[in-house]
Amino acid sequence: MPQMNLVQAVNSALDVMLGRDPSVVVMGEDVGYFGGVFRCTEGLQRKYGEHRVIDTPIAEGGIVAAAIGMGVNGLRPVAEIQFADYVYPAFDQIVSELARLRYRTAGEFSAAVTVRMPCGGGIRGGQTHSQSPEGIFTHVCGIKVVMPSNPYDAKGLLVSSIEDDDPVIFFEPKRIYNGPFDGDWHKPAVPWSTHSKGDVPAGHYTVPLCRAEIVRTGADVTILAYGTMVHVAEAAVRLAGVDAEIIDLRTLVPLDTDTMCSSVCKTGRCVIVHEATRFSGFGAELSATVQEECFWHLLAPIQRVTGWDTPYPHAFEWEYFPGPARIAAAIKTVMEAS
Amino acid sequence: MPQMNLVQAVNSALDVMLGRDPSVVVMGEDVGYFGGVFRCTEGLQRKYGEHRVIDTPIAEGGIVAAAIGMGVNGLRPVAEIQFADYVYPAFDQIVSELARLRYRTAGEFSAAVTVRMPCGGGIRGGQTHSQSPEGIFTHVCGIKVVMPSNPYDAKGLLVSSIEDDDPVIFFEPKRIYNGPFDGDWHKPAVPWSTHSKGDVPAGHYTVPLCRAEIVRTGADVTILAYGTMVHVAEAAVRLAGVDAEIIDLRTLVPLDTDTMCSSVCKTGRCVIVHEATRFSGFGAELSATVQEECFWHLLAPIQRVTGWDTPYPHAFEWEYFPGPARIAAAIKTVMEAS
Amino acid sequence: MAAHESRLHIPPSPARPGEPPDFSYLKTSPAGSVPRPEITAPLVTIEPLASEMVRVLDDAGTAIGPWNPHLDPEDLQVGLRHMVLTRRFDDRMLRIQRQGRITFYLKSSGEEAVSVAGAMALRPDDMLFPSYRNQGLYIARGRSLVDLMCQCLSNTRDMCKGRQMPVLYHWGSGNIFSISGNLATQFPQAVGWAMAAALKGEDRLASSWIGEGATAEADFHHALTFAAVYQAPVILNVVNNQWAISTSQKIAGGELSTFAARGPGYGIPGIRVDGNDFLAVYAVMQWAAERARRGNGPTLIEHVTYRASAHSTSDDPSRYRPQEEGRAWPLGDPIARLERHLEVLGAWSADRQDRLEKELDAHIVECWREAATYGTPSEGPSLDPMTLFEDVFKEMPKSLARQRDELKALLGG
Amino acid sequence: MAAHESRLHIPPSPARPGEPPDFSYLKTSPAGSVPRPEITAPLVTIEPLASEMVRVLDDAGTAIGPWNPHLDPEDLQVGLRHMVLTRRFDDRMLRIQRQGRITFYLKSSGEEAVSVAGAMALRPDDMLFPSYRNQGLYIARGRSLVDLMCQCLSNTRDMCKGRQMPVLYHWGSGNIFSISGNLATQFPQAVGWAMAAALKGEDRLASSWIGEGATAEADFHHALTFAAVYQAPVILNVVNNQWAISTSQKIAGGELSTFAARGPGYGIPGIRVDGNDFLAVYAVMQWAAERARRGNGPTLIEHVTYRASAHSTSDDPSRYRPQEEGRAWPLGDPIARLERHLEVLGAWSADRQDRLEKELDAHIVECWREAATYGTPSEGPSLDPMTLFEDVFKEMPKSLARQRDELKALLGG
Ligand SMILES: Cc1ncc(C[n+]2csc(CCOP(=O)(O)OP(=O)(O)O)c2C)c(N)n1
Ligand SMILES: Cc1ncc(C[n+]2csc(CCOP(=O)(O)OP(=O)(O)O)c2C)c(N)n1
Ligand SMILES: [Mg+2]
Ligand SMILES: [Mg+2]
Repeated sequence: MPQMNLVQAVNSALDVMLGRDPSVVVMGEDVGYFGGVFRCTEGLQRKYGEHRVIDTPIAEGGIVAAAIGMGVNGLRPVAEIQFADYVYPAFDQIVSELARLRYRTAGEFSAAVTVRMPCGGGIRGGQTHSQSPEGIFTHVCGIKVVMPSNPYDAKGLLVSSIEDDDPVIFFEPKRIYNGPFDGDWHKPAVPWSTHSKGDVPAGHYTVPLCRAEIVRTGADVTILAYGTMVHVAEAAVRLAGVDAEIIDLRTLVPLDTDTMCSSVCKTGRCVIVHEATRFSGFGAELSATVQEECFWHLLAPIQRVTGWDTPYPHAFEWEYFPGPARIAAAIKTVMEAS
Repeated sequence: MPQMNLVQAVNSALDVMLGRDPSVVVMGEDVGYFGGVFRCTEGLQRKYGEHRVIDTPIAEGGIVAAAIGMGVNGLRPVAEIQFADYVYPAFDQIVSELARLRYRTAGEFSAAVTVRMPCGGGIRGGQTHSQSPEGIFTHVCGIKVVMPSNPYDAKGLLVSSIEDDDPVIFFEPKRIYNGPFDGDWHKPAVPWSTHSKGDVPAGHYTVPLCRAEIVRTGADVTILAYGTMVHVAEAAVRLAGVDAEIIDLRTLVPLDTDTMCSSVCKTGRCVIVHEATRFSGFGAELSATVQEECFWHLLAPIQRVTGWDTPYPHAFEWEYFPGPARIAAAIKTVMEAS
Repeated sequence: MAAHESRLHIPPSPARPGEPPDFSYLKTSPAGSVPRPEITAPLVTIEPLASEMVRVLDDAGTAIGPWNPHLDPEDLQVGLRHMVLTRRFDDRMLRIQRQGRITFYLKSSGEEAVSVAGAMALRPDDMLFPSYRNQGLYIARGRSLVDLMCQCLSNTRDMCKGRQMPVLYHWGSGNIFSISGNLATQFPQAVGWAMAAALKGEDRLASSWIGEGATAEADFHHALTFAAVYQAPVILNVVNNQWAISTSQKIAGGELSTFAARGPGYGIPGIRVDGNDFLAVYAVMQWAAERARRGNGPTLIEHVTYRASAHSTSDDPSRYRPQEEGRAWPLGDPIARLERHLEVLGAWSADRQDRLEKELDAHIVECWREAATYGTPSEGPSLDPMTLFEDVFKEMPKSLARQRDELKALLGG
Repeated sequence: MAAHESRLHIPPSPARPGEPPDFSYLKTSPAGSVPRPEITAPLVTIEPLASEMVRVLDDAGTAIGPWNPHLDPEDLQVGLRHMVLTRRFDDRMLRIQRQGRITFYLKSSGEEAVSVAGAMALRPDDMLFPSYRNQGLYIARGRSLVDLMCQCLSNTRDMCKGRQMPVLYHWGSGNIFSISGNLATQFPQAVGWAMAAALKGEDRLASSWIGEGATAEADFHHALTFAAVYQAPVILNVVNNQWAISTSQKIAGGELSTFAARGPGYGIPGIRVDGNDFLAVYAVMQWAAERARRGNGPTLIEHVTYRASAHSTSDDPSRYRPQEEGRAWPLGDPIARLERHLEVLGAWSADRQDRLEKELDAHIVECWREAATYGTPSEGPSLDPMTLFEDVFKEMPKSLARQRDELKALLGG
């Protein structure tokens, strides 16, 4: 099986879909001739032409609006937002239009648009190239929200997203584009070829939306994570030396509450991890849901380990980043609580 | 003391601040000659002139951007967004600029902008005149978020917001502009003159930000609410016949966790109420926080009673609205749980 | 910082209540005076049309000049019928709203030519992206009034299943896109739709309408930029009815330049047309459609008209404009002007007009009667509240199904 | 849907690697040929300037025509010095980035005249709202290089306290606004600032700069709309350096119209200027400033220039444009052209140029040495991480203080 990093996996998903379905178009800033600032669309314009892989003006709001119009006209646009930090100019078109079109027309109109964007910090991008705004989108009903943690899932989930008739916001954690970063930034970078999820079939396959994956089974505590933080959680579990169950949520909306709650009901303890700021972040919803579903099984307060409630500072990425030490400390806290 | 409804209270706050502080300007769509579609700025342009009470083009993004520039130049703009549903075109300027300016310049620049907007449903406004997007803003660090539940607080909190050197998003629950609506839409409307918080001093006073108010003390269960839902919660408590403590949060960011958590630690039970959609709504943060702080005191799972996870439907407002019956049911659930 | 020290320019206030109406700011051109460029003409040749005003009907009701579309009287009669039906439908629905039988309404009175002539100049498979003040498009394309009424009633036959406020219609098979409550969003969506049509090699175009007030929104800029860059087959219509709720078109940026003039700055021809002149609107739309079909790209059209009624049933214009302003409007009424023209052609009479109105009124009454059988707030069948959980996603997720069940239990179902 | 059937227009690709550079699309005007209207001239008189190109320096280095600002040689030498310092500072910082001592850098090479002449034509208390490619504004206003370097180092003297990527400076007392990572946001903010100045009756203006690529953002439209409506004392500058990362100015909407031409559509004069001609930029900025100060409102200026270097240190332009393209750029290099002009005036020589460069290089080295004493990634003092919790709000809320304490404990503090 070919080995791919997450960039290549995304590229391969787009390639497969452009090849299979003439209604798929790829669009965004610098995605055409250049192949995208993260190279996710490299070679696609050469292969499919300027009409299928379209360089756009720098206007995220215009990109999503045009994609909606194309979607209404039967295409399946895959729009790239160059950084998740730059999605806000498109917010109105996503929230007021893309998410609500099917509802407000009782199903008569809809637009199967996928909006891809790299998110997350750890690349020295400062406060405008590091954000994780997924929490905001999870509060908007009518859009699905996906964030893979590895190349295999990335390709399979992106194919599912493009094939899905509902709009999908697809977050790509850029810190793991090239390798499964575990939070230890001192260590030399590890490539995806060292990871089993770096094996990615060349052709078409899907990973279903709305299905979480248990990436490590364990009995003592459940860790809920997604994206980069899945790997960081793994490192934290090694550090803490506990028998933790780690769940990679993969799709945030609709959420696979069954998988996550049955795990917590089993372990009785829960740590939630994300890179986004804490207050009203997606971890709040996870915590609230777990509390509602698993209250009588909980042996300790659910802990959230997240980015601090500040913008992502350029100089202090690693003080900001919720690394293995902080997660391990939280695991310890829930293990010791009584 | 004069009696005011919530519209008059907002108007009075603006009047007082325009009169006291030459740097205050009011701006927005239809706010000038006309006095605003909800009449909140009525008479102010006549009194303070076209340069202090400014009709703007219909461009929420432009309004907030201009307000930021004015704020940087020493003014204290109070911008109106005609409906909270229309704030999204301004989202980038609020999130990327207004909220982060002080941080990114280490305090050298800031803009003391207040952004007012009517929110909430129950006025037959359908999905684009009924939204409660406060949850989204609570996830954006660097802005304060306020929502009053009565005329007295509205005026005092708005004065505080305008005087505050940080940006404030000020939500006005439009369903209670004219009276303290308790969720029973069959009943004849009740005016604010029947409510003690309809007594509003004519002059300058403040209600401090970041301070919740216990509007009903009780021993059995804590109900966390804000805006319209405070009154609905009161009705629900009467319906349920329990000795509930009702807390009106008033300021959502920064949150008065002390007041709310010491109440829950006392009662051991908690019901959270808001009109916004449930998933990843502000109730999730409240639930997560209460769970973290009060875990060992909780006698039952925290319940959330909210709008359903759909857009606000025109025809089914009252099926959608989290009314007294639903809240009372939740109260019963937490009281019976064991 | 007293007002007199301020150097900030505030656009001059329009005539306000108690003042005489003042349309001295309005620049018009004599009927027949503006040249009609070839559709392949270079932009510079077309540019003057952004500040002139294309007009075909002169004061006597005669059609003159190069823009005269030379329509058959039969076609004009159809156009008149659509306009009259639109107006009387609006009037009736307003009364129905006043009686409390629908929650809200919004009329297009005085602006009927913009929609009706526009729709008639296009092909049925061209895709329309309207604002909330384009009911004439529905009428001209033949949507049953019953369907429109059922939408306004949020009843069992409501195409929106009770989810939208009245008038926010849509019509999939009629090729009319959903009307959003959020201003201007449809403008760049229309461009995307047109890009897709071009991309697929189809011979269809998109046409969208927004108010002059809404041109200040970002979407307007995105629409013009994308339309220009990709030369999309789209007609972008600005309906300048002089008012955006309470603010005049000067607050929207109409003081120093026309809205049509935005176009050339982006490389798009901009044409200003007398929006109350059925023939002129038809001709200009036809010209723009031809351009789009021949691959010459987008056109921006400013329809100069007047919002003769309140903004909506939530509005009271007597608070912000002189009551007599409508009568002082220099471009008259589109229906009266077309009637006059048909009379000049010998193809119309007061009597026929009278009969037409009676016929249409009867039709409206009959439609209302039928619509009411599908449910009104006070009687008849009503929509199942459980439908409120549908169509958020194509398939209802489990969590939403749970919420539905909770409501069902609560309602004792 | 094979590509050949598609009718969608895609703007012609610029010359790509392996192809000869092609600037045939660029329209210029001969130096001295464009008239200079009075600042009170009506918009129509000014309109042609949006498609022409104001140029003062001819090929021989002589200043000619009505736009010649007749600057003293001393002033020109100051301008030259600022431009050379900007360039050599950029070059040095790039090398420093390549050595891994700063995380990122972004040069303005080839575009120095836009910022330096711009800043010199304005007053020190005029407020500047730059993009990330305007370092010349800082240099011309005399900000110490040490301060700029400390920002790039995120060290103990970093004005941003380590919160921003390199080059996203700000300077309160120097009247230069914070640079945002989000494109174009500063444009309408500058308009708001200018509105406030007018409102307060102050005699100050605002000037803002964005790239031609960023004009597609909503903020551009909001800026023009608000500036036009309120006649704000603001200069809106579009720096058209032909590229937005990998896409040509045609993708931004420059194929069928200039960026200056957007102005007149909104009722704002638009002027296209040779951005590599120091004198022309100075003259046009001065003209616009004069207009703003006299209450004649905003001006939109398109500076036609060329991005001679990579977009940033994260970019490799050899992937998307011919390596020789820069040399083929028809408008030359702004520094060389001003040198030449000074030579023609007898006020400059190769020798003086040489000495100037040596002096400035030495200055830069010395500044770097000082900056490094305030901390580099590898040595010297370092910023207290606890500062990361400050300035989210004016006063730190309790919840944030708790997070700070948590980090402090974690770091063993
Ligand atoms: C994004 C947004 N902002 C504000 C509003 C509120 N609003 C509804 S209609 C209107 C005036 C629109 O005027 P114009 O565009 O001229 O259209 P007209 O009503 O005259 O047809 C406003 C401000 C809205 N619906 N959407
Ligand atoms: C809102 C937003 N979208 C996208 C980006 C990513 N981005 C940074 S620079 C750039 C190109 C800008 O080109 P231009 O405006 O021409 O300026 P130049 O770099 O040529 O000076 C892009 C797309 C961004 N910073 N902000
Ligand atoms: Mg209007
Ligand atoms: Mg550029």
